[in-house]
Amino acid sequence: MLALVDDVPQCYVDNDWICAQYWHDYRPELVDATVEHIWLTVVSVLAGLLIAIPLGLLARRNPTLETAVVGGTTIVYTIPSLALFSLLLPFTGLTSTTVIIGLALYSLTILVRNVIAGLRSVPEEVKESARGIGYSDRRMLLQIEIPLALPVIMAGIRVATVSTVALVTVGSIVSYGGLGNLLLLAVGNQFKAQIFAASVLCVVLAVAFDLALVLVQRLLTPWTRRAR
Amino acid sequence: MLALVDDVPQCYVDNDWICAQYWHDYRPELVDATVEHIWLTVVSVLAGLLIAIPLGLLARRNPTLETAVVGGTTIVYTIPSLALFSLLLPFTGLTSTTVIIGLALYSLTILVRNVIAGLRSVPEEVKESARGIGYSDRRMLLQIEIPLALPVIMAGIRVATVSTVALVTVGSIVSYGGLGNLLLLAVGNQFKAQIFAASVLCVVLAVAFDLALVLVQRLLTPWTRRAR
Amino acid sequence: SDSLEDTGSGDSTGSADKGSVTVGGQDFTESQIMAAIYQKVLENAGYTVQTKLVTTRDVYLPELSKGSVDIVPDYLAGLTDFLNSEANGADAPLVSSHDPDATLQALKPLAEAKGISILPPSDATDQNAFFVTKDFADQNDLTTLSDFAAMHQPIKLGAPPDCEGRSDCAGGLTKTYGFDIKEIVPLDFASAQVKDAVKKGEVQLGETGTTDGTLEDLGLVLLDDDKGIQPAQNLTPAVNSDFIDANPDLEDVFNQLSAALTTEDLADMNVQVDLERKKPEDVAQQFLEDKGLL
Amino acid sequence: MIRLSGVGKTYDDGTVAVRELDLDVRRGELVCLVGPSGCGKSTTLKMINRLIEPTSGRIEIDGQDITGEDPVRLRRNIGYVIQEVGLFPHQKILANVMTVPLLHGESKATARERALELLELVGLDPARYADRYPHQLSGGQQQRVGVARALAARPPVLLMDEPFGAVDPLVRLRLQDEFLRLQAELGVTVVFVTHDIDEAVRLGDRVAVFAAGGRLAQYDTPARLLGRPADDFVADFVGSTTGLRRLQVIPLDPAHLEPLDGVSVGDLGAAIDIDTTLGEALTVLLRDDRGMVAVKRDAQFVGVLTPNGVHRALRAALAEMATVS
Amino acid sequence: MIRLSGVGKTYDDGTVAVRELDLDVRRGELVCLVGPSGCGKSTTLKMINRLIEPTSGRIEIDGQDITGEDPVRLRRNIGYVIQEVGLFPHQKILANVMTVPLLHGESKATARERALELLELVGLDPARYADRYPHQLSGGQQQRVGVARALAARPPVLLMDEPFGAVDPLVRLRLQDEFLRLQAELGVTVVFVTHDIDEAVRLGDRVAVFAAGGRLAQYDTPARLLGRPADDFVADFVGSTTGLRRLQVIPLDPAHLEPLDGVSVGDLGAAIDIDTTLGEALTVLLRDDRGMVAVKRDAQFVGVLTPNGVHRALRAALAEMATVS
Ligand SMILES: Nc1ncnc2c1ncn2[C@@H]1O[C@H](COP(=O)(O)OP(=O)(O)OP(=O)(O)O)[C@@H](O)[C@H]1O
Ligand SMILES: Nc1ncnc2c1ncn2[C@@H]1O[C@H](COP(=O)(O)OP(=O)(O)OP(=O)(O)O)[C@@H](O)[C@H]1O
Ligand SMILES: [Mg+2]
Ligand SMILES: [Mg+2]
Repeated sequence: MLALVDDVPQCYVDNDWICAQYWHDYRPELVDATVEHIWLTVVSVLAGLLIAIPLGLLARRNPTLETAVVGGTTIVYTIPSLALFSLLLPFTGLTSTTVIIGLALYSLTILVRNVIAGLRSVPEEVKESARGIGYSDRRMLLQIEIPLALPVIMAGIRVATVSTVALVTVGSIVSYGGLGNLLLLAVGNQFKAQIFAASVLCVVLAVAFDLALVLVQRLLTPWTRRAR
Repeated sequence: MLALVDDVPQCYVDNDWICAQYWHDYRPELVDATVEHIWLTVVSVLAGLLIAIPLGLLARRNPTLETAVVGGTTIVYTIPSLALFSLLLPFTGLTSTTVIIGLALYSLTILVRNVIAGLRSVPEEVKESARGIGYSDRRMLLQIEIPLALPVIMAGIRVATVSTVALVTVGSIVSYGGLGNLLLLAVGNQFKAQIFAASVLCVVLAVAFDLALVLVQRLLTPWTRRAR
Repeated sequence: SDSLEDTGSGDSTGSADKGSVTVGGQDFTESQIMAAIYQKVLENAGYTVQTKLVTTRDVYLPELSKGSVDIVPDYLAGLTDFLNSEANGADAPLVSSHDPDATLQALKPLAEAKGISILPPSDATDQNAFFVTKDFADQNDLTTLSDFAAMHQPIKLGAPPDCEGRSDCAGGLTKTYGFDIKEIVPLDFASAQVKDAVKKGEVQLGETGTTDGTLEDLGLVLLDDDKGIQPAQNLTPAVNSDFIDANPDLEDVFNQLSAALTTEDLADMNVQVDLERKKPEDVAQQFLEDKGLL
Repeated sequence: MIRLSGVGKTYDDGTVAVRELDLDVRRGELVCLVGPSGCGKSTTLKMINRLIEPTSGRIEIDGQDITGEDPVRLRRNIGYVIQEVGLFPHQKILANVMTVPLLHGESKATARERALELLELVGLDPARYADRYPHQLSGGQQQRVGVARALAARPPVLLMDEPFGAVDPLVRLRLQDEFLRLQAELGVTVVFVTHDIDEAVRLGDRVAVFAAGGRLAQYDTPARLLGRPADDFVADFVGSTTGLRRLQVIPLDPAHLEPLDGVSVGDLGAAIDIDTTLGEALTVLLRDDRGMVAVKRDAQFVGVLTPNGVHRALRAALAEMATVS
Repeated sequence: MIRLSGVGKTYDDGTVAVRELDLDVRRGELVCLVGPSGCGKSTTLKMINRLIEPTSGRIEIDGQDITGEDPVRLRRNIGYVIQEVGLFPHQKILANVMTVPLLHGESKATARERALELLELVGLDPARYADRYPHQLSGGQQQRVGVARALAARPPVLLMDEPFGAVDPLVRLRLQDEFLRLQAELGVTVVFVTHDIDEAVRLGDRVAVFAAGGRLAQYDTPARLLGRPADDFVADFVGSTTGLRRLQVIPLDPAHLEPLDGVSVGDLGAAIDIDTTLGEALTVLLRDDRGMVAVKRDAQFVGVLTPNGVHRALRAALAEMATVS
């Protein structure tokens, strides 16, 4: 029955962690999974950000609302991801939406706090002069507050992104887990080369996202590079 | 075998989610688990903070180091908690140290970014006047930079704390999981009342921590309450 | 125009596109292979197919009911027990048994209530099974669990923690076969650890599945469940009722497939995927070609 | 144009910054607010553009109670130079100035042109400074950018809080001149806070002297303020650095000149125009030992100014003011 | 005490803030830096306490090259008032001022006492202001807190960057007086940046006039600066607001008085002392129409000052300065 064994690459037979043949044979699967992982991460964090900003804005005006927002997101954050996805399942089914909503909710928790802290770190006299010149609340937000809060907001985005990269794998329970799908299958049949590859790609993705965000931040905040 | 059924509280027999009798019977276990959960959380976040501050300080001076610190903590963050605890197990064994090191590493990832962003949000002219008056780096850090960075650092501490409360449960794999221990046992034998109680306590803990931290923050930063 | 397309496109031999189908399944090897087989069969029949592998049955079953998943390769008793406890509560008496026909009869009304149709099961079955080392079996001339139990020696059992008391596990082994189990060492189902533990003699009996193709190579051998404590886990297509009503021609296709599939095929394909690291799609393709089903 | 009636502001902690202020500013007028540090000048200014809401009283612009107006629209029509400068740290200098015309819907090109013009006006060479961030400028340079930004919109009303406080006298003089020219040209109504009484006297059509707690001690033309201070506080405040400030606002008068008779042409030094102020005349007089300077109207000599004439002129000015009630 | 030799600072972007500056300040001397906005005054100041490192040249304090010194220890001995005020926003006013004595290891009680004293000194009633946060003060009040903070350590060297820029003339006059008294009492060496030439002349033992790019245009006593400006730039700068600044530094001289003969006692108005400056004498002269004021030494009349006498005195002062090389 194992007569075919000599056709099988040695590192498959030995079940090695590092197996060049695997990377070659499974390139399409790895690429697909990575691409899925990336877009799930990006969409989730963006969605979280889009909710976090208005929530942060409402919260900073109103301490009661702040307590509610912060408390609510805290509760969401303590729900294990598996449970959260299961809760969403009846509504959104076996779709990427389930995963995205879940992940967006988690990143929201992180982001909303940094959005609030970031907006609070904007110097009072700069806001006052903008208001005095006739900036509307909207313009002030977009052109003054968000840019100046950017370093702090970006710190949140970076934590949220890294955390989302790690959490996307859980999406495999509804078949949208990016590299998590490969990981889960591989753990199931002890396919070490695949476990290794998927894990490494996860880490690489997280680090790449993080460095990319640092770069974006440097590009977006040129004024923070102080000349001496 | 079910002859004793009339002595057994009905909600145990029915395996109800909500069972007042459970809360009564298991009070000592719940209290112990909650206390363990609290100290694991506090110690882990504090440890994370104690590492994050010096790391953040080194990182903000040196872009290369910042990249390294940020990249390194990112990698840690993508390691699933179960895997991380397993990695630590050979060194620290079945002790709370295993859990605390793991959780501290996670909170570190969140904290170090907010520490860096917070320190950067301190107004330049305030730092300059402190330096000009003769503040040493240490004094500047303790009396000027950290207080003024506090709103941003606290945002990080709050995310880290909430996330740690959720992660402590995973510590049950080395039997230091606070409420996670109860949860794991209950999931194993489908003891719904216990699943419910432990989950609720987790959420309550997270929210309580968060609100307490908001309060601490308000007390520590009285100058941010602007009179108009 | 049909013939033109037939000759024109080599691989997608189907005639006109008959619409899209979603195949569900779980994400362990065998389910993955079966899903791949279903996919190929359906594509061959002219459907556009999407496969969604999820972690657990309770994730895909509501979707199968709703019709957002159309067809799932499922296990007879597993599905029966699931639907039974859903319909009648967790503590309802089991309606699955060692007998596939009886189990199927019990399953059908439960499934129909959920809008699920069960197509005739295959003979191929993946049920839990217990194994010992080949040396031990040879020395003591064991082929069945009854043979082993008859030795009346206290044993350690390697099985998942929930084994205790279950009628298809420790409970059945003690009550039905009369084993004297000293200890259940918690080891994952069909895991490398449980096989290792049996080989090293740390436990005498380990739990795995009938389609575990790795045993022979490791010097391990299954003992027959001669008293039938394992419910019948025959592979059977579970289909959304509306879907099968709309596409009645599929019944034949799947009946052909089920008729051709054997437990050995499954074990063999599992080995190809789990040990030789072939891709499930390729293994499925090869299988279907070998059986002349494409 | 701007009318404050019974306006008061008490901060949350009980500090009364402004007690009960009545102040009206006519269209096109330039009113300077002066007064000791902490007397409520900034507070008053900020109430006019509703950065601070008064706790009592009523503020009207063009007869319209501003409380009812949309604060954003209100502020769009009011230029504002904040005391703390408040440049946008994340925008380069040019962008900081362009911000206001852009706010008013001007095209990018127009805004840019206007910004470049204004940077020139405030004495910052665009080639050197346009492309820098605020923290790369000196204190006075930042302040001038703040002024340029406020002027960029050509607003009908302009509130300026110590806009030239950090610039040197030469530049300040130039800025004041430019500003006066611009103000006359555009007919802007200006409320201008300064603690430099020279500046107030030079720029203001009227000067409001505040005492502590936002009490209006005197609100009058510069000449009257200098000549007839309402009380000791105002007198002290106005005359604080030198008693000779009034030189700057007194015109030359033929009555105080000596006749030309008996003065040989050789005795005459420089000649000045009768339109100059007494202060400038004195500067010229001091250029040499002659002790006299010729004064002419157009091309015609009308007399010579001597030290005694200066004295008489000063005295006359004081006497005149004392009779104006 | 402080000696800058060939000091230059070029910022990273190529801006030359200070080109090659030589400047020495003697022990106990008060030197004022004046000059147009952006000429490098703040940069120079910050190089002395190493907030900015010079790109060329050498700075010594007490003969010691400061480059070698620990910057923290260096700065502990140098008080510093930053142009942007830079109060600590998270500390109350009292704490802001106490911070410096505490830094020097004083006890809390001593620091507190000293801080309260200094708040009084800068005209901020501790009862009202000690317990506020900086953002609850007006601009000028914040600036005064900054001055109090710098003085709190009684440092041997004091660097002040436009410390009175935002306060009104009355308070400023008081602050200047207090400051001069303090400086004389403690023998502090001070480098004082201001753009108010009046202030420079009033406070400075010597005044350094900077031209753009940190070029030292003139470094001299106030009298000589006013009397003999080194070039047109200095003359313009020094004389910019009024040509009469020199009045403030010229002493009265019996040579410029008319004899008492022929003047009836009734003609004499107030009497002034021969020790007063010409400026003060003129102020008195202008009080009435008489056109003369009696001058006495101790109790004895020495002559009368008339407008012509003032003119002669001014001219003489100028001539004298022109011969001092
Ligand atoms: N960080 C910097 N980068 C580049 N150029 C700078 C920087 N800081 C200041 N400059 C420039 O250096 C020159 C001197 O600045 P400095 O602050 O010393 O002027 P200043 O004499 O104090 O002026 P002011 O009276 O306006 O405060 C200015 O032209 C300024 O534009
Ligand atoms: N947020 C605040 N809370 C409490 N009191 C305040 C607040 N802001 C200002 N004050 C007080 O109100 C008074 C008036 O302040 P304002 O800023 O109007 O003074 P100003 O006339 O502009 O002074 P300056 O010339 O020093 O800028 C001051 O005594 C100040 O201490
Ligand atoms: Mg003010
Ligand atoms: Mg400066």
